Parts: sequence; structure tokens; C-alpha cells
Amino acid sequence: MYRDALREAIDEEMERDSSVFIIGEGIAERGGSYKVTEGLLDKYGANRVRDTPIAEAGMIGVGVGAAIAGARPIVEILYVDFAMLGMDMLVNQAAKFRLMTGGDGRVPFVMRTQGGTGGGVAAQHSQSLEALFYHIPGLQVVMPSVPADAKGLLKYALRQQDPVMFLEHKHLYMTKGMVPDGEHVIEFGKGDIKRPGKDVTIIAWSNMIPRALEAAAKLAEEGIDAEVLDPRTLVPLDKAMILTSVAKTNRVVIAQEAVRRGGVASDIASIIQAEAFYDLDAPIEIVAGLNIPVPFNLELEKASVPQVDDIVVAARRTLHAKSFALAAE
Amino acid sequence: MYRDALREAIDEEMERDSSVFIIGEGIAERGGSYKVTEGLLDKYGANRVRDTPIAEAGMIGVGVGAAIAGARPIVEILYVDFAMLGMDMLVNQAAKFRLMTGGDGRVPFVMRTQGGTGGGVAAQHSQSLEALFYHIPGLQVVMPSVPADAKGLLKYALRQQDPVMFLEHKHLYMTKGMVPDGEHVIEFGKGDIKRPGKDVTIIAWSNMIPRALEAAAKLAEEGIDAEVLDPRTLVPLDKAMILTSVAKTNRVVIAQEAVRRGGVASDIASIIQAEAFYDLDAPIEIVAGLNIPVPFNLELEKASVPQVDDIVVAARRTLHAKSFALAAE
Amino acid sequence: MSAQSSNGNAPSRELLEKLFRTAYKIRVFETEGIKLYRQGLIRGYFHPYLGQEGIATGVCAALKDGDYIASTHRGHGHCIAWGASINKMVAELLQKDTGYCRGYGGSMHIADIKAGNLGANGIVGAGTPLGVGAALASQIKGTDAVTVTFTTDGASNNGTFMESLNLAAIWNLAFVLVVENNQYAVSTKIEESTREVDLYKRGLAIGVESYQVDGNDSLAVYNMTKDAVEKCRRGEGPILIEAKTYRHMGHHVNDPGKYMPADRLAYYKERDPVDRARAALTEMSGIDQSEIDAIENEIRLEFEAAVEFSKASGEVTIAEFREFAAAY
Amino acid sequence: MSAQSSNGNAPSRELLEKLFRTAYKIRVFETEGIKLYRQGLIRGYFHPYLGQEGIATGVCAALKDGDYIASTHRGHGHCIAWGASINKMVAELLQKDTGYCRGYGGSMHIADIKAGNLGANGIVGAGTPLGVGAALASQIKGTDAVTVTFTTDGASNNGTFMESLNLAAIWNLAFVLVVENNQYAVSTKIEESTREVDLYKRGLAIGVESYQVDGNDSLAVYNMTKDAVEKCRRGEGPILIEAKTYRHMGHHVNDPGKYMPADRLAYYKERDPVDRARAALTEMSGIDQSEIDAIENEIRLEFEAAVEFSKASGEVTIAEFREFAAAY
Ligand SMILES: Cc1ncc(C[n+]2csc(CCOP(=O)(O)OP(=O)(O)O)c2C)c(N)n1
Ligand SMILES: Cc1ncc(C[n+]2csc(CCOP(=O)(O)OP(=O)(O)O)c2C)c(N)n1
Ligand SMILES: [Mg+2]
Ligand SMILES: [Mg+2]
Repeated sequence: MYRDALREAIDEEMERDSSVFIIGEGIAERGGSYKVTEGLLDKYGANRVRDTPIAEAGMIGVGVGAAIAGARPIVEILYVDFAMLGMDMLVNQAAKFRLMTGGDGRVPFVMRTQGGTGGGVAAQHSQSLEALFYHIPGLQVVMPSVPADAKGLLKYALRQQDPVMFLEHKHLYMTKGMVPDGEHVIEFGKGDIKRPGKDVTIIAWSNMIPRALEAAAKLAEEGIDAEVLDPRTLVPLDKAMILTSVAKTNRVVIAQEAVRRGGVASDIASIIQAEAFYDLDAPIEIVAGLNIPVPFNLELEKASVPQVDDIVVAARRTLHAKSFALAAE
Repeated sequence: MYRDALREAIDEEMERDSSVFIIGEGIAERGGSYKVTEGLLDKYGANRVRDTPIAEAGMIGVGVGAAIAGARPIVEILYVDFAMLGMDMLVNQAAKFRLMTGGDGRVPFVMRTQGGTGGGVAAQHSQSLEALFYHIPGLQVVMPSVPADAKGLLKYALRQQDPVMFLEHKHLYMTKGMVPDGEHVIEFGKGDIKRPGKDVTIIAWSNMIPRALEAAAKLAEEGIDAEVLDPRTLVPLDKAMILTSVAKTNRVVIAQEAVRRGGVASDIASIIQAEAFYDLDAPIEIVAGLNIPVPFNLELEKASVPQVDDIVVAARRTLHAKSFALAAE
Repeated sequence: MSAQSSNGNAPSRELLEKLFRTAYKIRVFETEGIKLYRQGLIRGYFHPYLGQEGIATGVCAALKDGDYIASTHRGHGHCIAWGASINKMVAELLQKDTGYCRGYGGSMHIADIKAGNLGANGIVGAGTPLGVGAALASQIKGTDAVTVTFTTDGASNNGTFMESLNLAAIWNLAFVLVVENNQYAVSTKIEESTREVDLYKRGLAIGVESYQVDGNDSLAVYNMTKDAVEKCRRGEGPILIEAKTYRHMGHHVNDPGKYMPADRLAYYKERDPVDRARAALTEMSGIDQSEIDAIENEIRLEFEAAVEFSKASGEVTIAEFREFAAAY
Repeated sequence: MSAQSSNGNAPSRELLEKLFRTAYKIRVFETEGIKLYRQGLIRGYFHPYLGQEGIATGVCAALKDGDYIASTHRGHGHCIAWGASINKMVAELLQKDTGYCRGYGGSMHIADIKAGNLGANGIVGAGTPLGVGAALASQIKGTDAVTVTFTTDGASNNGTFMESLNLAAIWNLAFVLVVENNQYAVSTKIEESTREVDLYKRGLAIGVESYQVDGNDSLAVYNMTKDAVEKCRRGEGPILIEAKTYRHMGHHVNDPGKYMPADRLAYYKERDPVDRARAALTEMSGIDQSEIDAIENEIRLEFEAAVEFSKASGEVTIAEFREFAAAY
């Protein structure tokens, strides 16, 4: 399971490198709200596995300081929403330290947290905030969708020199998937084709990957062969893989759970239209959350973020646009 | 001057509405770092014009609470960079309160601050962070480029029911411009054509407007007639005006001082490509800050954000793309 | 300031009955609410106020119309003590259009601005700056309103606590910060979060009058709050009150709370705030058991009726929601 | 902990000379730096440490190799006391490639990680969590390093102050928080920012050993820090030291500082930390005036040489910067 894959990654890296440590709320004895850190306290002791008070700004700041001083902190923030309390430390310290020191100062800091909707936890516990980190130069943004990626990317994160926002999804912790045996490390900036196809490229990440795959299966029934591309890391972004896919399919859907306005999907769309303008046979379709906070009511919660059918409809639209364009020629 | 226009707006609204008050660091006796609040303490007294300690999270939070309780706070944050300390209050409280209360709770809160590069103040005092607010549903984002807009938009902000991020630019405070006499209020969501033209649409805001106008003047010398469109408010965005202009020019440059990755320009580009795909004769050009924090060294600082010539070159490119496309047909 | 009584007079029957009614109403709401949760009728988070009833009860009884409260993620008790409609509360938990937030907010976001309840909050500590802001608004408008923020031991280690209390202090705001020290943040013991578990000392360090009270004694809480509120109305705020208490169960409905030592729990259950409010009413007012029974029955019926009301209510439609989103 | 001496012995000539040298070096750096600023050679922000030299001087003399410091926006003094290269400091202020940050950082961002200087900071208060983090890293690695964060009266009203000090406390970190209370945040008097101007009390409120010292007496600062650092190395940290002081001029080079009352300023100038360090050296060590003159001359020449060095240095090219950006 996704959560086990994460635990394995932490465990292996703590084993390998004694400067790796983890702090967060209820992560020690209790093993974390999502059980990712279960057993680590017993294995590595209270020096390297520590509970904190409810002090997000403090624990992020302390993590950044420890990283500057040469340790390798993992700071677990319960919900990405709460990371807002530590934004100064992320934006003004972690992300800027390298530039401000002329290149010398590195910040091998990993913030693990989780976002997204799920089960009526309402507006302050349901956000997808990757776009905020994405916009800050110096922060790497990782959003694994499957257990194998979760493990490989987290292991890589813990060998990086620069800050990593490692964003999990509350829906994914219990999802299953194969995880390769042995040393399994995935470099940042390498996307993954989760399903090859030739008619339309669906770009998605995190919890949108299972939905995109379901959508692709439905589209296949209609004879539409969708390629599902998971960038896995948003910063750095595998532009080459995206452009190659677009050159093949000429049609793009980008699906994100985050709200539409100013999301990462917009940025990817802006890159594609700039660099593959003449490849596009239809407008890029963005399937995204509504521009409103997530409601408590479960039906409304569901309506506030993309579902499988939204992706299907958008993909279809990119193909109709083509027929329309052909007809008009 | 821009700063006088801002002061006039605050003054008139404080006069009109006794629930308007202002808090910030050094804004009372000292009149603010940019002299925007000079004289207000004398006129309105220490009850409504208050200095605060260095407590950005606190003062934003207190402002939000006061707004919920029916007052009309203006919270001045010295640098937009420091607003990161108050992100939780902006993202999780101010922006969400209306939804979370089912529509009843309104937050007539105005945060005034300033961003952008200028004079070697380095990485933690030079950012353009509008994209972070832009992505949070519930926050309105205002970025005036000229004194008249500064005044009219700030007056409107102080009559709004929902939170406003009022983002000034440190380069603009001393710029001059006509300000209409009498009651001058500018509704949000209405862009302004700062220069009409027919060959290419340059969309810009804040400090990029003077540069876009200079670029347009240079382009005119080459016979290129650029339209300079200032949305003035990014949320709400005057999509209609943008699409009308694009339908006319078929070519777009978007200029922002913020870094390229995940900026507002990307989002505007994504909207244009989605809604005016068949109008575009060339890829939308985004002219933006480099994806790196702003350096102290003045030459490097300059190189890190768009200059007039960058806009000129981008505009030219959109026209060459056209000749290329025509030649290829 | 004495924890026993604010003026030396014996408390009135009216007051004692009010305290008991409120505490009992909270008890019923939480106990029955948990059942609804277990039936799957309530979703999302539900943090019961069981064991802490004395605090909201005592504090709110000392406030008046026009005052404000701001609350926590464990906010049902504050709402009820503030006089909220049980119908609208239950409806909110059941995601219904007739709820306080039309089902948009849920347990952690119930608010009633018009009545001066600035709302529960999903962000630990956030109620403090918001409450200070309401107090500031009152000062600027020149009203005599007092604002109470209920906050927690967990929140006391967060930066917002001292930062916003300090703002209240320099402006002498009519603000009372009630720190409900239930000695845990989820499973983390207070001793693991700070060396100084007497939280009122933090107020003293920045020149704020600060007190400690037994949070399970609603009358003591009432008396202390009454004094604090009067001082605030005279411009002598802010004041911090630390109320020691203990939860009767885990952090939220699904937390078995096994980390809570049985003897500690027993100690606090012996000092159950609802029982004590009942005892105070019985002993000091001479009310007889049948009257107590009637009160309890009335409250139970009110809750049952609220469940019926809520079940019969509709939900906001997706079309309405989309319209709201378009205007957001 | 006595403010006079840590062990009752008379201070050595070596120590006294070190204190004077450091204080004087800072004085020269700031005085001459201001001239360069006025000539337009230095741009951006420049917050002089004039008047506060006693603090950085005394504190850093009590630390050893392998320890860490984190500093403020007013950071030149800390750098110098930490033993920084004057060449690289001046070059940084002059935006040169040979500067500590190759001209990318400037006054507010000078750092030297390899030497354990975590850097100045443009965000008031940010050095505290960073310093606590360095102390945590040392504890995890099992070294005996101590981290000192220099912070300010202004920062003490910011949430980060208590929040991060509390983390240091629960983990017993080898961390010393030195609060330079110069009684102003830009033009705002400390009395306007808090009711309790004795800032060490905040540490006490969360169980942190806390002291106050005359920041203009570098020897007293040294002694107190020495004791604190020893305790920290024994696992008895963290410790807070409030050092009272006063600026000799406005907040930054361009601030005339008219709001500073002349008599207060005069009071502190009579207690000038550089003069006091010189007097202590002269009186306690029997050094003669010509030796003092030689030291002063040497320091002045070092600064002049640094200006020459810097002027002769080049700047990072735009091509290099673009390459850096591509890799960022
Ligand atoms: C800023 C923030 N961090 C973490 C959480 C997750 N969380 C919710 S309740 C809770 C424990 C709160 O303990 P305390 O503040 O003492 O209140 P109590 O639950 O005891 O009433 C935590 C950690 C949160 N909601 N907000
Ligand atoms: C978070 C933050 N808020 C505001 C500022 C702007 N600012 C720079 S220095 C300063 C005053 C600082 O006063 P204090 O903290 O006492 O330090 P001092 O200047 O007295 O050394 C202010 C408000 C800042 N740099 N960071
Ligand atoms: Mg608690
Ligand atoms: Mg100061």
C-alpha cells in the first residue's frame, strides 16, 4: 500500500543515513494519522522520531534550520492546509537560501504532507495547494500517485540538496500497487506514462491518476485511445515527455484536483501552447476543481472536484474539436 | 502621485465610513514607509490609525476578525513577502469564511501591501506574489498601475464585502498621473485599455504597464500597433475585454514581473487558448521573471525581471510567427 | 479574583438552573451526536466536548447580547452555551440546507455571525486573532461588547497565541482568552509539548492579568468570567483564564483514547461538570428531583425533535452550489 | 548567574584585547560602511550595528569552532564578531563576485555555512526557528555544538519567538537566544509594542532559564554567555539572555532617527560599548596607549584594504546568473 511504500522509503533512508530524522504531530508513539510512521520510533528511537506541539511554523522553520546545518529532516505536516502557517519559512527561507548565499547554502529539507478532498473534512482540511509551492523558485514539488512512485520518489527526495514539498493524497494511503524489490529510487523530473495511447494525452497527477485511468478505460470503450501521463514531480517538470506525447496525440486534457484558477494545469497548458502550438488540433482542456472552497456536504464536495466522467467528457471534446476543425478546413 | 492617490482614497473612505480603520507597522506617526498614510493619524486619531508590533500573522488575523465583526480594516503589510507570515489567516480564514458559513459570513477586509523589485533590496523584499492569492478562491486581487486606478480601486475595495489583496508596487509610489476630481470609484473586474492598437495585445498590470507602454511606443516606430490591456483586477478578471482584444489582434503577449512558473500570466494564457483557440495566429508569449529568487546585485536584479526590450522582442515574435504561419500555408 | 464567587452573594436559582441546563444540553448533544455519527448519519470530524462542559457553560453565562465568542475545533459546547438553535446545529451536522451553514461548514465551522458567534475553527489557534479582531472592532466602534475566545492547551504552543494576545494587551481590548487546558493535543500529553503546564503564566509574561480556574466547576468559571468581563467593559482588558479540565474520551469520535490513564480519567469523571452543576442546583436552590427530571426530559426531547427536523430537511442542490461557486 | 564574571577570576589580557578588537572592528566597519553607502557604493538596505557592538562581541567570544550563530537584518556585527573576512563582507556589500554571497545576498543575507554562520535574515524573527533547527541537528548528530540566535525586541512580539523557543525547551537543546533589546523597532518604541518590556520574562513563562544583561558591557555579556554555553553543553539548555542596549542612530542609514530622545541617546553614548571595551582593556591589563593605537590602526588598514580588494573585484555576469537560474 501507498502508506507502506512511504514507510519503507523512510525506514530504508533512516537506516542508510543517520542524519535523517522525522518530526511531526503524533508521528512517534501514535505512528501518524495515516500510519506512515508506525514502528519508526521503536526502531530509531526518540532522538530521530519526535512528536511536536501544534507548531507548524516552528517545526518547518526548525526543519529548515536543521537542514542548513547539515541534517536531513522530514517534517510531517498533518494537512497541507496547515502548511500555510509555515509559509514564511518555506517561501522566504527554504526556497531562497541557496540563491541568497550565492549557491553555497543548500537546504536538504523534506516536508511531507497530504492534501485533497475526502469524507467531508471541509474547507480547511481538503485543499490541493501544490500551485502555491510550484510558483516559488527553489521548492521542488512531488506528487506521487502510486505506491512504487511514492517509495522511489521519497527515497530520492532524501538524497536531494534542495527543499522538497512531498505532497501525498488522503485518498491514496490505502491504495495498492506493486513496489519493486531492492533499491528503488526515482529521479525527479522524469514523468511516467501510466497508460500509452495515441488519440489524446491526459496529464494528471496524484489522486487524479486513478480517475484518469478509469476515464481512459471508458474512452477505450468508445474507441478513443488515451495516453495517461503522470509527471510525478511538478518541479522539476518533464517537459520533454509532455511535448513528445502532444506531438503524437495533438490533443490534451489536464486534470487536477486543485481549483482551476491559477493552478498548475494552467501553467502546463501555457507551456504546451507556447512550445507545441502548431501540434495542437484542439484547445487544451483543463479539468479542475471549482473556484470555491470545498464544502462539507458530501455531494457538494464531490461536485467541487473532477470526477471520472468530467475527464471523459473533456477528452471527447478535444476530439470533436478536431472533427470540427477538419470540417471547417 | 500614486501614493497621494492611495492616501486620498483612504482619507475619503475614512471620512465617509467611520468603521474604516488602518493598522500596520509605522503607519501612524511615521506615516508609513511609502508615506501613504501620512497625516491620517492627525486627522482620524489613534483609535482608527494604529501602529502594530512586528506581527504580520497577528495583524492580518486581527483584521480578518474585525471585518467579520463588521468593521472595515485596512491592514498594511510592509512588503508582500511578509504576508507569508499571515498566509493561514488569508487562505484558511478570510478566503473561506463565506463558504464555510453557507454564505452569511462576509469578510470586508483589505490588505494593502507592495511588491516587486527595486534598488537591491534582495530576495526577501522583492517578490511579486499575486499568483499565490490568485489561486485561493475568495480572495480578490487588485494591482493598480496608475494613480487614478489606485484611487478608484481602493475606494471600491473599501466598499466590498469580501477580502481584497490590494497589491501596490514599490516602483510606482512616486509616479505621476491624472486623478479625476470628485467621487472616483472603479468597479472590480473592469479592465482598461491603456493604449488601443490592432496588431498585438499586450496584457500587463502593475509596474509592467509603464514598461508595456514604452514597448508599445518602440513597436509603433516599427509600424507595429500594440494594444496595451491592463486588467487592473486579476480576481475578478475581465475576460470579456481580453477575448475581445484577442479577437481583434490575434496575437498576445502577457507581461508579468512575477516568476514565469505558475504565474498569473500562465493562467490568463490558459484561458485565452481555451476560449479563443481559433483566434490565435501565434503562440501566446509570456514575458516574466526568471524562475529564481531576486538577487541583490543591481545588474542581476534587472536581469531577473522583464524589461521594455523583452516585451518588444516578444511582441515582434508573435508577428513573425504569423508570417511563418502564412508562408507555411 | 476568587474562584468561588464574584461578589460573595449566594448564586441565584436562575443562574444555577441555567448552568445545569446548559451543561446538560451539551452532554445530551454530544452523547446523542456520537450515536448519530456511529450510525453514519454524521460525517467528517466530530470532536466531543464531553467532560469540558463546565467551561463553555460558565463562560457564556457571564456574557450578554452583543458580545462575541470565537471557538475551536471542539466547538459544539460553545455554540450551545451561547444559545444556538439545536435544530440548526443538528441539521448542519447532517449536511442539511437548514443547518447553520447550509451544510457547507459542518462540525468544525458552525458560526452565527448575527448572534455574535464567530465560529468554530478547523485551524488550531486561529480563533485567538479573530477574537482579538472582534474586540478591536468593538473598541473602534465604541461599544461595550466583550469578546471571548475559547482556545486550547495545544494552541498555547502556537505562535498565534502570544502574538495576538499581545496585540489585545497593547490596545487594552475587551478580550477574554479562555484556555481550555484538557492536557492533551490528540494523544500528545501537555508535558511533552511544554515545560510549563500552567498556561496562565504566559499571559503574565506579557503583562496580561491571568488566572487559573477549575474548568469542571461551571459556577467557579462563571464567577471568574463575570469579574473578567466587568473589568474588560471598564477598559481593563484583556484577561486570560486558564481552565483545567480533561476529556471523557478520545480526541474525536473514532479515537479510543487508550493513552489516557484510567486513574486520571476516573479522577476527572468523579468531578464531572454536569454532575457538579446538577448538584449545585439541587443543593443550593432546593429544587426537587422531579423538576430536574423535567428539565432533563425537556432537553432530550429538544434534541430528538432536532433530529426529526434535520432528517426532514433537504440538502443544497448541486445547481445552487454551482451558482454559489460562480459568484465566489 | 553573575553579570560580572563567570568564575570570579580576573579576565585575561587576551580576552580583554579580543573584546576590544572585535568591538572596534565592528565600529570601523559600520562607520566606514556608512560612508560608502553615502557615496552610492553600497545599495539596498544597511542597518548599522553602532551602539550594540558589546553584544555580538561578548557573545561570540564565548563560543568555539563548530558552534553556530544565526543573526538578524542588523547582522554585520555578528558576522565580524564571528570572525568573518572583512574582504568578503565589503565585497558582498559592493555586489562583487568575491563577496560572501557573490553579490546575490547583500547586507541582509551574509552567511557562511561552512564556518557555522547561518546568516543574517531579512525576515524579522526568522533566525530563531533556524537556530533551534541547527541546535536540533547537533543534538541528533550527538555533537556538543551550541547554537546562538541573535534576535531583537521587535521579534519578541512575533509568534515565531515563543513557538520556536518552546521547541528548544521541550528538547533541551543547546540553544542560546540572545535578545538584543535596543528598545525600538524602526521608530516604534518598545513600550508601544508590549506591556512587558523586560523580555527575559517570556522565557520564564515557558520554563526556560532566562537572564538580563547590560548589552553595552561586552565583558558582562561574555561572562553570562560563557555560563549559558557551558550549561547548554551539559544538556541544560536552552537559555535566554536579554541584552539591553540602544542604537546610536536611526534604524537604517537613511533614517535620521529623530524620534530617539536626545537625553536617552546621550545616556547610552556615555556607556558606549567600544569605549567601555577599550577602558576595560586599558584598566585591567595595563596595556599602554601606543598598543591601543596600533590595534586601532591595524583594524582601520584592514578595512581600507578590504575596500581596495572589493573595488578591484568583478561582478557575477548575467550569463552566469542565467545559468544559475536554469539550475535553480
Ligand atoms: C494548525 C493545526 N494543526 C494541527 C491540527 C490538527 N489537530 C486538530 S485538533 C488537534 C489537537 C488539538 O489539541 P488542543 O489544541 O489541545 O485542543 P483539544 O483537542 O484538546 O480540545 C490537532 C493537532 C489543526 N487542526 N490545526
Ligand atoms: C517579518 C518582518 N516584518 C517587518 C519587517 C520590516 N522591518 C525590518 S527591520 C524592522 C524593525 C526591527 O526592529 P527590531 O526587530 O527591534 O530590530 P532592530 O532593528 O531594532 O535591530 C522592521 C519592522 C521585516 N523585515 N520582517
Ligand atoms: Mg487539549
Ligand atoms: Mg529593536
